[in-house]
Amino acid sequence: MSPTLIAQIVILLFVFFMLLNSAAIMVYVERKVAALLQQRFGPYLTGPHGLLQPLADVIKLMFKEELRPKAADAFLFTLAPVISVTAAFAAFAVVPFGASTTFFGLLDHPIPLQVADVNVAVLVIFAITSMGVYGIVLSGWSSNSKYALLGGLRSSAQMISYELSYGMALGAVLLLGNSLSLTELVNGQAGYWFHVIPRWFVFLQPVGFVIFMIAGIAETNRAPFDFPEAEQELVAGYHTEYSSMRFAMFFMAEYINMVTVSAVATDLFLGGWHGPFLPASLGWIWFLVKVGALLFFYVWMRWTLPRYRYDQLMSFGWKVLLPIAALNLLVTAAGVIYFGA
Amino acid sequence: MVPLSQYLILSAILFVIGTLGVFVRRNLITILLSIEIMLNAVNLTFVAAGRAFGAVDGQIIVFFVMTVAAAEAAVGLAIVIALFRHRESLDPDAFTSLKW
Amino acid sequence: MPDQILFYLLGGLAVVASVLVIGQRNPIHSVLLLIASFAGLSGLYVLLQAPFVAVIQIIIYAGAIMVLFLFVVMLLNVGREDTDVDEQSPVFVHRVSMRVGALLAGLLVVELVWALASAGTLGGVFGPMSQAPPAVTSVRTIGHALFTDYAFAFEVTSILILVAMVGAVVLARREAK
Amino acid sequence: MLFSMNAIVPLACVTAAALAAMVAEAFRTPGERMPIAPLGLIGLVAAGIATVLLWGHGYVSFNVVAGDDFGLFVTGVLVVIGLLTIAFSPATIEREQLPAGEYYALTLFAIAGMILMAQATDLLVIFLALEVLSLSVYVLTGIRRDSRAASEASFKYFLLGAFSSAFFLYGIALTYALTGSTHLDRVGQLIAGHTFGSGAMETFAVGLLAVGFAFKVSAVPFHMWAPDAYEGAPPVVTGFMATGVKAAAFAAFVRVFMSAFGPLSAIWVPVLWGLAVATMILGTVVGVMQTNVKRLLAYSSIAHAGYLLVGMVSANAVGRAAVLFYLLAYGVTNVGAFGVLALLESKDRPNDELRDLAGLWNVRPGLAALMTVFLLSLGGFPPLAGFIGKWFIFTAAIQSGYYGLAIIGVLTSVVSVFFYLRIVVMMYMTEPEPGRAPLSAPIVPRLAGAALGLATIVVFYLGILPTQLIDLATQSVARIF
Amino acid sequence: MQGWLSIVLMIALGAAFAVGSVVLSGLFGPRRPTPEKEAPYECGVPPVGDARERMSVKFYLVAMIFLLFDIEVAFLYPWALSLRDLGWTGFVQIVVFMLILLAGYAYVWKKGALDWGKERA
Repeated sequence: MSPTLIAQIVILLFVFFMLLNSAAIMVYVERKVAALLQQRFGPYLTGPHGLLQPLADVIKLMFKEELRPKAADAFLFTLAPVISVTAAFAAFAVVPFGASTTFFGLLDHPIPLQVADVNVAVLVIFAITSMGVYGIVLSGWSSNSKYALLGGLRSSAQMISYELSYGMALGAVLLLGNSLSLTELVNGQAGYWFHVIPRWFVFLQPVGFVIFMIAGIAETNRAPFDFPEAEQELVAGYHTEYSSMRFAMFFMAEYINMVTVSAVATDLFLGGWHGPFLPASLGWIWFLVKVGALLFFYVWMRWTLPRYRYDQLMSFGWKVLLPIAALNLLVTAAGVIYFGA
Repeated sequence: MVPLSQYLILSAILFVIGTLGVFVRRNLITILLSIEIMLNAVNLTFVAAGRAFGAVDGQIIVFFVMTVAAAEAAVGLAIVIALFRHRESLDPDAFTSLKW
Repeated sequence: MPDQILFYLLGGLAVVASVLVIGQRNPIHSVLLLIASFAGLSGLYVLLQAPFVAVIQIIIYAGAIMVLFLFVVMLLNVGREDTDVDEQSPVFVHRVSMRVGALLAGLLVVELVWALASAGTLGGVFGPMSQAPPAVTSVRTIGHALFTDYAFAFEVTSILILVAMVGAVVLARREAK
Repeated sequence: MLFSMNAIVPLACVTAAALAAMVAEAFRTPGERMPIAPLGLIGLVAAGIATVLLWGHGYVSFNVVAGDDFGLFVTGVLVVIGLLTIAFSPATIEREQLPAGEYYALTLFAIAGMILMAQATDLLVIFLALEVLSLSVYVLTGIRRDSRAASEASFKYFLLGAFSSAFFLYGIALTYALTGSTHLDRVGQLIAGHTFGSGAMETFAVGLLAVGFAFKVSAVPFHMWAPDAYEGAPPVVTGFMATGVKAAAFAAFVRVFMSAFGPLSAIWVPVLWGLAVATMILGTVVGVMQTNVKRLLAYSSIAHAGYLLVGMVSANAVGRAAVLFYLLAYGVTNVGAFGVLALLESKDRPNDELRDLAGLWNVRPGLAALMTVFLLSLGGFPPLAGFIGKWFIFTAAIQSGYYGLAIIGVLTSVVSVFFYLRIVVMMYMTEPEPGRAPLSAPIVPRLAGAALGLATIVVFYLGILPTQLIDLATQSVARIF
Repeated sequence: MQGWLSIVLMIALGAAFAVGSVVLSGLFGPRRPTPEKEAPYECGVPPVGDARERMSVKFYLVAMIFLLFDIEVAFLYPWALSLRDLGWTGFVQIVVFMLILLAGYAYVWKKGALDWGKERA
C-alpha cells in the first residue's frame, strides 16, 4: 500500500462521513434558521442548544415501524430511496474541496483534495444529477398511491425541466475555464483583477451563476420549487407513503444534494478554495465558508419565499430560464472568441 | 489490454440478445427496449474499433448514434401512445386488423 | 490482467442485464435492468479510454431516454401487460415464428462469434490492443473533430431532432377538438 | 475536391421550405388557413432549378455531400415525386382534417432526407439521412390519428424500420472496424487494396448493410411491413413512400455497393440475385391474390423493387443507368396511380377495394383513363415509361449474362399484367355491385389535376422519346463509377 | 482509471449505507401491520381504485422535449472546449444548429406542449 493510496482512501472515508454529518448539521441549521426567521427558538431541549436533536431524530426514525402500502412494489419501494442517497453521495466524489496537498510532506507528490480525479468531472456531476430522477420516479410509482405517483411524476418532470438550464449554465463556465476538470476550473479562478476583485467566474458569469443556483434549487426540489412538500395539493409528494429509515433516506439525500450543489457552485463560480488572507494549504477553510454561505442562502430562501404554482414553475423553467441560459451561452461564446479570453 | 476481438464478440452477443428480444417479446415497450440494446451493442463496436485505431471517429459516431436512438425512442413511444388510444393492450399480436 | 477481469465483470453485467431485460414481465423492471446494462457498457467505455462517451452514455441513455421510457410505461400503466397465453408458456418459446426467429438469432451469434474470433488471430487492428496507437481521451480533440470533419453530420442531427419533435407532438397530442 | 456549399443547395432549399412550413404552422392562429402547400412547391421548384444548375459540375460539399450527376439525377427524380405528392395532398388533408403544417413539414423533411441519402458519400451521413426520412415517413403513415389501422401500420413500419436500421448500423460499424473509416471512397480504396484480413468480417459487413437496404426497398423476405404500411397510410403518403423512399434507398444502395463494396461483388451479387428472384416472384404471385387496390399496388411495388435489383445485379454501366431511368419511370407512374386513388377517396369510405372501382369509367371517365395509363405503364406496356424501363433493365441483365434473371423478370411481368388489367376491366366493364352505393364523384382540385396531367405527359414522354433521359442517366453513372 | 474506481467505491459506500440503515431499521422497528396501515394514504378517505391509472400525456411530451434538447446540451460540451480552436466557424455552426432547433422550440411552445395551466396539449 503506497502512502498515496492510503491518503486517497482516507479522503474517501473522510468525505463520506462529512457528508453524513453535513446532513445532520443541515437538519439542525435549517430548524434553527427557520426559528430565527420566525422569531422562535427552534430545537433547544435535546443537548445544549438542541445540538443533539438530529441524533435523536435518527434514533427515533430507526425504531419506527416501516409502513408500506399493500399493493406497493416491494423491491422498487426499497430501491428508490437507496438510489436517491447513492446518487447524492456519488455526485460529491468528483468535487475538489482544497488545493493539492502532500499532507505535511507525508506524500512524495501532492494529491488533489477530492475523492476521484477524473478529467471529465463536470460531466460526471451532470450525469449523476440526471440519475437522481430515478429515485423520485420510482418511489412515486412503487408506492401505488395517487398522491405519491402524481408527486413523483411532477417532481421528476420538474427536475428534467431545469436540468437543461443547469447543463447550459455548466457549458458557459466550461467556455470560460476551458476545461472539464473541476480542479483546473478552480485554478483558472486564482488571482485578482486590478489587485482587488478576485478572478471568480461569478463576475464574468453573473447570469450563469443565477441560472445555476435557480436550477440547482429546482433540481434539489427545495423551496420555492418544493413540490414534494406541497402539502395542500400532494400531501408529501413522492414520499407520502414512506416512513422510518426509508423516509430518512430521502430526507438525507435532499440535504446532501444541497451540499453538493453549493459545493459545485463554489468551485465553478466562487473560486473554490481561493481567497485572501489564508495560505493555499488552508484553502479548504475558504471553501467551507463559501459553501456555508450558499447553504445559508438555500435555507433562507425556503423560509422566505412562497411556493410556486406548478404551471408557473414549469413555464418559468421552459419559457424563461431556458432561453436565457441559451442566450447567455451564446454571448459567452462570442465573448470568449472575441476577447480570446 | 483486452484485445479488440473480445469487444467485438461481446457486442455481437449483445446485438443478438437485442434481436432475440424483438422476436420473442410481445410487449411493445420491451421490443423498443430490445432495439435500444441493439443500438448499444453497435456503439460498443464503434468505440472499441475507434480505440484500436487510436482514432477519434469511433467516439464521435457513437454520439450520432445516440442522437438517432433518442429520436427513434421519441417517435416510437409517440406511436405507442397513439396506438394505445385505440387499443388497451400492448401485445402486437392483438392488432389483427392488419395481417402480417 | 486486471483489465481482463474488469472486462469480464462489466461485459458480464451488460450481457446478464440485457438478457434479463428481455426476460422480464414487468416493463418497469426491464427499463431498470437496461440502465444496469448501460452502466456496464459505460464501464467498458472507461476501460476503452473513452471517458467522454462513458459519461454521455449515462447522461443521454440512462438520464434521458430511459426516463422517457419510464414515463411512457407509467403513462400507459402497462405494469403487467402480457396476455394469458404468455402467462402459461415460458417467455422464450411462444410460437413457431418466434422459435424460428430465436433460431436465426442463435445462428447469427454463432457465425458472428466465429467470424470475429477468426479476426482475433489476425494482425493489424485485430491484434492485441497493447499494439494499438495511443487512445484519444481529450474531449477537446473530440470537439475539434466533431466540428470540422463531422460538421455537416452535426447539422443534420438538428434536423433529425426537429423531425422527432414534430412527429412526436403530432402523434401524441390529444385530438384538438 | 472543391470545398463549397454548392452541392447542398437543393437540400437546403427543401429544408428551408420545411422549416418555414413548421414555423408557419407554429404561429398560425387556430382556424387560420395558410398557403403552406405553395411554400413547399416553391422550395421544391427551387431545389429542382438548383439541381439543373449544378448538373455536370461535380461539386462536393463538406467532403460528404456529392453533387455528382448520379446524386443529382436522383435528386431530380425526388423533386418530381415531391412536387406531385404535394400537389395531390390538399384534398386529402382537407377531407381527413389532417394537421396541415406538420404534414407538409414532415413531407418536406422526408424529401430532404431522401435527397441527402442520394447525395451522401459517407456511411454515417447516409445513415442519418435514412433516419430523417424514415422517422418522417413513420409519422406520416400514422398521421390519421383517429384511424386505428393507421396507428397500427405506423407502428409496424416503425418497428421493422428501426430493427432494420439497427442492422444497417451494425453493418456500418463492422465496416468501420475493418477499415477505420465510414467514407465510401476510403472504404472502397482499402477494400480494393485488401489491406486487412478476415473474409468473414467483410461478408458480415456487406450482409448487414444489404439487409438494411433490403428492408428499406421492401425486397423479399424483408417486405413484411410494406403491405400494411401502404394500406394504413393515406393514399398520397403511400404513393410518396412507395416511390420516394425506394428511390432514395436504391440510390444509396447502388452508390454504397458499387463504389465502396464494388471489389466485393463476388460476395453480394449472388445474395442480390436471390433477393431479386424472390422479390419479383413473391411480389407478383401474392399481388395476384389481393382484392384491395392499395395492397395490390403494394405488392406491385415490391415486385418493382425486384426489377430494380436485377439492374443492380447486372452491375454494369447499362444496369446502373437502367436503375436510374427505372426509378424515374416507376416513381412518376406510381405517384400518379396513388394520386388517382387519393382523389377517389371520400370521407365515408376509402374506396380502395377492387370492387369500389367498378364502373369508374361511367362516373369519372377522365380519372379512369389516367388510372389506366398508369396501370399499363406499371405493367410495362409500350409505349409507356414502364416498358422502356423494363426493357432497359432486362437488356442490362442479358448483357451481363444473367439470362435466368431476365427470363424470370419477363415472366413475372407478364403475370403482373393480369392484375393490372383486372383493375382496368373493373373500371371499364363491370357494373357496380347492386346494393352498394355507387362511387361518389369527387371534384378534382385544379392543382391535383395539373399534377395528374404532368405525370401522364411524363409517362408518355419517357415511353415514346426516352433517348434523352437514357442519355442523361448513362452520363450520370459514367462519371462516378 | 483510479478516479473512476474511487467513484465506484463512493457509490458502493453510499448504497451500502442506505441498504444498511433500511435493514437496521427493519430489525429495530416494530412490525404490526393493520389493514389501515397498509392502505395508501388518501387523507383519511378510503382509497378509491388503483393509483396506477393512466396519466396525462403531458408528462410524455415534457420528457420527450427534454430528451431532444438534452442531446443539444451534450453536443455543447465538446464544442465549448474546442471553441478557442474553432473560432467563429465553430460559433456559426452552433448558431445554425440552435436556430434550427429554435424552430422546434417555437413549435412546441405554440402548440402548448409547455403549458401546464390549462388543458391544452
